Amino acid sequence: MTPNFDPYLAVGAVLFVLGAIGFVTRRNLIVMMLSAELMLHGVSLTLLAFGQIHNRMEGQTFTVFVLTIAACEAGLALAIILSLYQSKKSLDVSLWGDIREEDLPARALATEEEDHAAFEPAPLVFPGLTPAGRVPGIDMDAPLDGQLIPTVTKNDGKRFTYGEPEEAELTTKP
Amino acid sequence: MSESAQHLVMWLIPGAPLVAAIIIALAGKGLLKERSHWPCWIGLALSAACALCMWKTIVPAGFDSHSPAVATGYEFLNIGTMQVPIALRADAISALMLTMVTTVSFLVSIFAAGYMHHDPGYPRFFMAFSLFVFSMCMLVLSGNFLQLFIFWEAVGLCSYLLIGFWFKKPSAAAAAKKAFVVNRIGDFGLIIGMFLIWTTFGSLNFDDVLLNGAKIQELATTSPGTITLICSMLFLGAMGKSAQFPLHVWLPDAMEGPTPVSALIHAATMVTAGVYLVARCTPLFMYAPEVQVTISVIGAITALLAALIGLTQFDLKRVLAYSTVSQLGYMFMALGAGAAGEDLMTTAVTAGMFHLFTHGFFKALLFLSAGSVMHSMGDVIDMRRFSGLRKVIPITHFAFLCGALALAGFPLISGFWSKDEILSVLNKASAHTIYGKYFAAVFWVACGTAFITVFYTFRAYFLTFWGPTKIPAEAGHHPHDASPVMAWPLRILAFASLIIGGAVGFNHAFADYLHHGTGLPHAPHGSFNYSLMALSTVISLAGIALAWFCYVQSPAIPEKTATALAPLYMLSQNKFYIDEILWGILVAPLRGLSHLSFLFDKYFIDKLVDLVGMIPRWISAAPRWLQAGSTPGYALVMWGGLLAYLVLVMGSLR
Amino acid sequence: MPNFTETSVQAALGIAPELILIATVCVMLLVGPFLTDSAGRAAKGLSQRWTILSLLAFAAAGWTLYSSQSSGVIGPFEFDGLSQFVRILTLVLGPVLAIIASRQIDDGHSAESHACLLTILAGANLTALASDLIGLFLALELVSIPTYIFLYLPRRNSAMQEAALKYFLLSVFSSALVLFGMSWLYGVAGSTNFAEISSHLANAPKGDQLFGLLAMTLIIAGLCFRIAAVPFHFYAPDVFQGVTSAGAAMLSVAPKIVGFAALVRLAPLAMTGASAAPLGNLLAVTAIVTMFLGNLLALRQKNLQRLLAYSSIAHSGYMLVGLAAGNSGAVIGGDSSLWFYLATYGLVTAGLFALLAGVGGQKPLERDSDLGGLGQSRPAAALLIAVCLFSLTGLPPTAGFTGKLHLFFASWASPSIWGQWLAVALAINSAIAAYYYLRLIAVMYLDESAKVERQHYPISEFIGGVCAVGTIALFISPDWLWQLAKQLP
Amino acid sequence: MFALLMLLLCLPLVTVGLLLLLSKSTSHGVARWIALSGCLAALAVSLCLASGFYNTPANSQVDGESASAGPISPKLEWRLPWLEWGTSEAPLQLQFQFGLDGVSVAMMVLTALLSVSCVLISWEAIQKREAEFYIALLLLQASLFGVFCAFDLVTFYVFFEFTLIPLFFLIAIWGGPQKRYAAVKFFLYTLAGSLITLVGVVMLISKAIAAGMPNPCSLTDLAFWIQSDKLVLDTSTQITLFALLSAGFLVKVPVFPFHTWLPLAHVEAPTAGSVLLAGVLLKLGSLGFLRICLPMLPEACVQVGLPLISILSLIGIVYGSFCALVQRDVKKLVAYSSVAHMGFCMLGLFAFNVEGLTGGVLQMINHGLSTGGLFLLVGMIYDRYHTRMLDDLGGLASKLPLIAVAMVFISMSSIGLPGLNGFVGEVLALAGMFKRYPLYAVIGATGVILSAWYLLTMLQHLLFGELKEPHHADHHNHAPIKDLGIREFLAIAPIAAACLWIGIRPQPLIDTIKPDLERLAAVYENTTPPATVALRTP
Repeated sequence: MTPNFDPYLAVGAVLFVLGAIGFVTRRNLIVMMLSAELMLHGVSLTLLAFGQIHNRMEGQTFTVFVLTIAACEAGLALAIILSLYQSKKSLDVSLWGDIREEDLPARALATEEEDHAAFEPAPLVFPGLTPAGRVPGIDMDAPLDGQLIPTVTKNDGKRFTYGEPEEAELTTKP
Repeated sequence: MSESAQHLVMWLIPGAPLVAAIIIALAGKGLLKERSHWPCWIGLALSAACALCMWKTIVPAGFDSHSPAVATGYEFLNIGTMQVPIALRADAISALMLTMVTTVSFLVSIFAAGYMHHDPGYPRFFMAFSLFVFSMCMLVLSGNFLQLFIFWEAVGLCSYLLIGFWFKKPSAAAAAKKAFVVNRIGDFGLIIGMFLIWTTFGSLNFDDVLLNGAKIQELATTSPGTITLICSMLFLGAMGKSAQFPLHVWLPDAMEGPTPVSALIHAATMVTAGVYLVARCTPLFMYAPEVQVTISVIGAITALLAALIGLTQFDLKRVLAYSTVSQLGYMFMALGAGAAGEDLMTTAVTAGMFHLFTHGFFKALLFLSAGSVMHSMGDVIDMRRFSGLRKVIPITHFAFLCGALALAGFPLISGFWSKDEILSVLNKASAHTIYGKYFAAVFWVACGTAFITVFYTFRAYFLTFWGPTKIPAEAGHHPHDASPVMAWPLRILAFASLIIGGAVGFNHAFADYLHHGTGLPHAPHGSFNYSLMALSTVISLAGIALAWFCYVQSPAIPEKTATALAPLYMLSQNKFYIDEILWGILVAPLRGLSHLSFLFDKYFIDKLVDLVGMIPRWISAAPRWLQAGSTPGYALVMWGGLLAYLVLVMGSLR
Repeated sequence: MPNFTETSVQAALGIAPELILIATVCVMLLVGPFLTDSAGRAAKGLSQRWTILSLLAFAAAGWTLYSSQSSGVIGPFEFDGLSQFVRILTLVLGPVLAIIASRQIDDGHSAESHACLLTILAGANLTALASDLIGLFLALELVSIPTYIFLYLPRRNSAMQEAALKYFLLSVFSSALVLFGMSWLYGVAGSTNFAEISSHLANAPKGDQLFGLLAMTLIIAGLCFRIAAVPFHFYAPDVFQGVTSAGAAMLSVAPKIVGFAALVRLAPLAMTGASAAPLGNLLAVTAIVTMFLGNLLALRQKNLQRLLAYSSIAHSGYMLVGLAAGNSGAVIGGDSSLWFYLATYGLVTAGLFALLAGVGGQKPLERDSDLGGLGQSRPAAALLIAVCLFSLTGLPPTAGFTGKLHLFFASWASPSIWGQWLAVALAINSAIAAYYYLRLIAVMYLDESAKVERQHYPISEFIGGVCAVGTIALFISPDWLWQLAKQLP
Repeated sequence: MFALLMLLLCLPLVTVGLLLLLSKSTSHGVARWIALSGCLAALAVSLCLASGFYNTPANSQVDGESASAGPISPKLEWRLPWLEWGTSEAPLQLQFQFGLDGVSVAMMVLTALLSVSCVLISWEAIQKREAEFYIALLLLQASLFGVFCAFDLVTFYVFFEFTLIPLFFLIAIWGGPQKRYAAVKFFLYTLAGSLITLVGVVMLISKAIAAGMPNPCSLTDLAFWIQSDKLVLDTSTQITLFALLSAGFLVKVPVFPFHTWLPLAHVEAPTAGSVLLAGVLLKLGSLGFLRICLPMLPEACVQVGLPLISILSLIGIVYGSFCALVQRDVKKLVAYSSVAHMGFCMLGLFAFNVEGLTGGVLQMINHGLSTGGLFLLVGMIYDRYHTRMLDDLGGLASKLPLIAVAMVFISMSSIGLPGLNGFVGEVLALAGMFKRYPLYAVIGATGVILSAWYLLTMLQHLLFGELKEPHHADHHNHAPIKDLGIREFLAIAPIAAACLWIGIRPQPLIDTIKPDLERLAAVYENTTPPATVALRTP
């Protein structure tokens, strides 16, 4: 008796589509990333189902590779997202839409400001113990080495003036 | 004469002036300067001598064998069926014409040396002058239509250069242009006619075309339209060059050139090229009687119109210019008379050519005399500003009188003979059954014109040389008569004007010679029509008398008449407004069209091109909106794209 | 059947060039972090040294490639004309990209950057070598993942970050599309091996063929992202605008090679029987739309790299013409002309970016007006840039013309109903494209100088010049390249 | 001979190389000497080539059945392999094919001659970026040489296209106030046209490949195959091909509605650019018709080309003349006159008989000489007065008599005065068309009147009448206005001499081009327009 694999395939497809929808509709970078993962997992499920249907190992093999790659991408993604967060103090993807066709009107900002609040992480409050000795500094803005990096810490919502970085915005940290 | 000597002589006729022109062109400014006339004189003298030699010995040598004298040249064009050599070919018509052309040119060139003295463009003048004689000789000596056309235009160029000789004068520059452009209208006809001949006969050689009687006859029966068209086109060319109505407008304006030029080019030689062309193509015209009638009628219109205008002009040169136009009309009247029958053809051509011949001499004389008047009057040419000059400049007076008598057809003086032949041939033509009525009208117009001619000629004569002595201020205190270098040509031409008609007309020598021309049917001599002679004598005497009466006896009459017939007078004075009418119906609309064309070009075609160029830019405005910078937005459109892909694929499955 | 070890050894020998590259990558990644001074900062001049190492690696890889004799299918790799062509192409273009990158990356990130670049190119080779879906997928990701890093590493300003982010997110998205398509292809065919898929699809029942077709549509859609074909091109302008010219150069060359290698491998699998026409239509329509959109939008661009992005999109459209024309046409195969074109395009684009990077120096050229007066201040560089631009326009005597000529022939003779329309669209687009390339040239030669003191990168200019001269040389004697490309199908 | 030809092709490039090397380091003014010597050398080589061409007996190089009987068979030809498309079983090769026939020799000498004049006229006029100017000029020269000796479609097209690039720079850098607009428009317009031509080229070659031709882009072979029915193109194919191929040529010639780039480009181009543009570049269009359309597509030429192009040419003649008549800018006037004159050329070519073809080719050469000469003279006047407006100038003949003489001379040649070159071409072109379609020739002949009208009007205003100079001309910072200098004389004199020589003795030139054109005309021998009769009997 061959089991009916259609549900697996359907679930795979649904996962894929849901992931895609999420990717399009969500604005939080991490959620978008997760949506993409969801798509990949939809694929994995499909592959597994087909592997079973055909009774061949390629599906499973493929899935292993997909998972590996997904993991890679997730790791990379989180690193990048973290770095991006350091720049804007926000995870809203719509903050990263400054490069576009010239002369197009800036995106609507009003709703965005509201949305920000939701994504704005609560300030970190550590337990009130006074530590002994020096606090191990986790300087969020520290550059990896002595290069020029932007230290724009707040986004005033205006159009980002690309192309002529003002000297004031760039600081060199030793 | 050996063949090579014959060739040499023939080539010297155009060659000598050409060499003269080249020498003057190269050395005129630096070396020759005031001596620039010498190469010209020598060249023209040589040319004239050779022309006489040719006329006397070379051409008659071929009369028996009906073969023209030929001097081979080089291959000009040889491509497909277009085979055109540049060579010299002389028959009776060319010989006669050349004799006149070279002699008159030579005499005028001598006169010009005196007349043009001290002009800064002295070398230039003689260069163009020699070049003109070269071109004219080549024209007359050409053996095919293309060569004829080449030099037809070359004489036009020389005419252009010489009319515009005093180019700083805006009127001269304008006149030069006008002459060239109007001539080009004629040339247009000529070139089309030439093409037609080429496609019909497969050759452009006179001998192949004009002597190919069988082919012409066949054509006349199978497609008479073609031959009519050829002839009309050729005549259009002739109209331009010979200043026939309505293309005559350039000739009076051409008087802006130096007077020797007017004498030579615009009276004696170049303008008769049209007559020569029609005479030359007689074998073709014979089969296009309608065209011939047209020629006659246009000749008549031109003659009458020009004569009427000449009546009221005060510019001495212009009177002569209109007289030239009028006389050219006469010649065409005669040429057209051939329509009345084949037997009349030769007579008609003879009459026309004879008048051309004599006219060349006396009209050159008249112009030179006018030039002499001008010269002594300090370049004043308005007859109202001088009078009674017969004592002041006696040589000129005598010369002018001879010319005027000749032009008036005074009995036994050259104009009398030639004009009489024309009247006689027209008279004969009026007997023709079909076209007779036209020729009768033309005949009476010719008579009337003859009378008017006599009147205005002598009006000019009397106004200038009779009456109280009046000298304009420009002439200085002691106006001098022609210097010897100017006087001798006047004397010689005066003598020629008096006798040449009689010398060759009285004994039919001219006609006898001309009969040997290519393709002219042999016709018996016409005997003199004494009643017509009497008529023309009466006309000329009456005209002189009337002029004497009006301008010497009672000078008030003309003014009274003028005021009495003011509208008519104005019409004549203003040349029947033909210039203005042509401007109105031709030039102005074309100029307007030009402006329109350019506006169309600038604002329609060019803008259309720019518009097409702008299309991509406009289209590109639309898809920009998708590129708004938002990542989820892009993802969404990619989704859309994927769906579109799927739709496309599924859609094209069926 | 050879045993497993033997196959492995043979496969390893076959992909020795790629292994050399990867080994170099390992060296770089492992050694890089330790080359610091006492303050923990990267040693000065490290970038140059890594560049030299990269070049050596390319040279070594080239040498091994030259001396390798692998052919046929060995393990998961297929050594044929296509893979050979792609490997030569990447090994020629690799050094150019490395040199462009050498001065655009600070010493601290140079090891990683070069490592990424080498990986990307190795991945590109492996894409062409892949003979089954898994290998293909891995190769694709071997290109994608280092690309994210390569783009993100310099992050001098937020535009660069934004560019990297956009590329990353959309790339993941498109990878998912490809994967989903692959999974279905596997499902339909029951195998991941290309040959098996092909043979299965050819004989499959109609329903299977339909699913195969849908799967292939998904794959094509995902791969169209790599080659920046409409409507999956949206990332390209934004990303090009944001990244360094090294990044842009890499993006305009490497993903195209990868994408087309994958497309050329995969598309024919499903183009059998009833599926041929729909896929042909799909490719043809994509080609036409891509050409037009790329060129039209490029007309309006003022930012140099953004303009070149659109130009790169348009060129993808041209190359798709080759793909859409197919091979069955006549003498001039579509794939061959595609690859010929891609090679010339890669050479020219890499050269152009090298020149722009060289001219720009430390202050990269951004607006087109930055090129102003270059004809006077830097005549040689301007001339070479002009040569590259004319080559992109497709004017003789440059290789761009030869490439386009082949595309014309391929499309004209193609049996597809689209063939001649593709040629016409190609002609129209060449005319449109001429406008913006010409505008750049006009800016260089007609405008006043931008009056900015720039330090130049002579080595970058030099390699760009070599490419520019190469396009002319390639025009004069293109036959060797064509013979290589001819063996593809 | 081949070495000589290659030398001619490379000489400008060598000169360019010298300019690149030398001009930067040395002082101002070296570049023009280098360029002048390069151009003189090219002229010398082209003359050697011409004499070598004369001394070569016909059909000296016939290999196998290669096209010796076809409509296009250059006296000398060389083939260099370019792309090997075929396999060993089915050889298929694209070649660079160079050859020499009468037309190419004549046009090459013309190009070399005009180039020398161009360098001479630019001597003082070009002050900025001198070396680059001459580089562009020489590149243009090289490409022109190339296009004239190209005997395969691809080589022809390559050189045809490449001419755009140097000319673009010539106009764009050294042009007048609207130079950018003019240059871009010129470039894009002609490029757009020639891209359509490229599609046609591709189509034609594809047909040839399909017919199994081993070297499908060779013009000689193509013509031979078509002639001998080995490659059959049916009428509708021919018409499509004709439409595609002629697009670029129509723009280049330019034939009536496609001409608007020309006045603009001429007005803005520096004198040398105008001279070469009018003198040689426009001929590439008519050459395209002569080399490609006429021999390959006889049916389409008769059925579509004859009515369409002839009528457009006629419109061009009349309309161009009208537009010229109202111009106030002399250069623009001459530019519009080019439209009219090239109309004669096209009219001649599309008469398809040997007279017309000869006329057309002669008109190509003559227009090059006379319009080139006119542009030189206008340039000289512009150098002196910095204006070309008829409203600002007048009566120059009294101040600049020699220039005036030259101007009248060249204008007369342009008007088509017999005895000068223009006449021969015009009369043969019209005669040929008259043989084919009398009415067209009659309409075309009106251009003879109109050309006299507008050019003489120009002369009248510019040279004759009261002297009128622009105000700033006699001001301090200008040197006194001088008449024709020696350098300028050397620039214009050879052109004038050539005008006179061709006008008086055209037969040697005709003999040079006749064999080629006779072969071409033979294709059309039995056609009656518009032919419904089959052109070839099976």
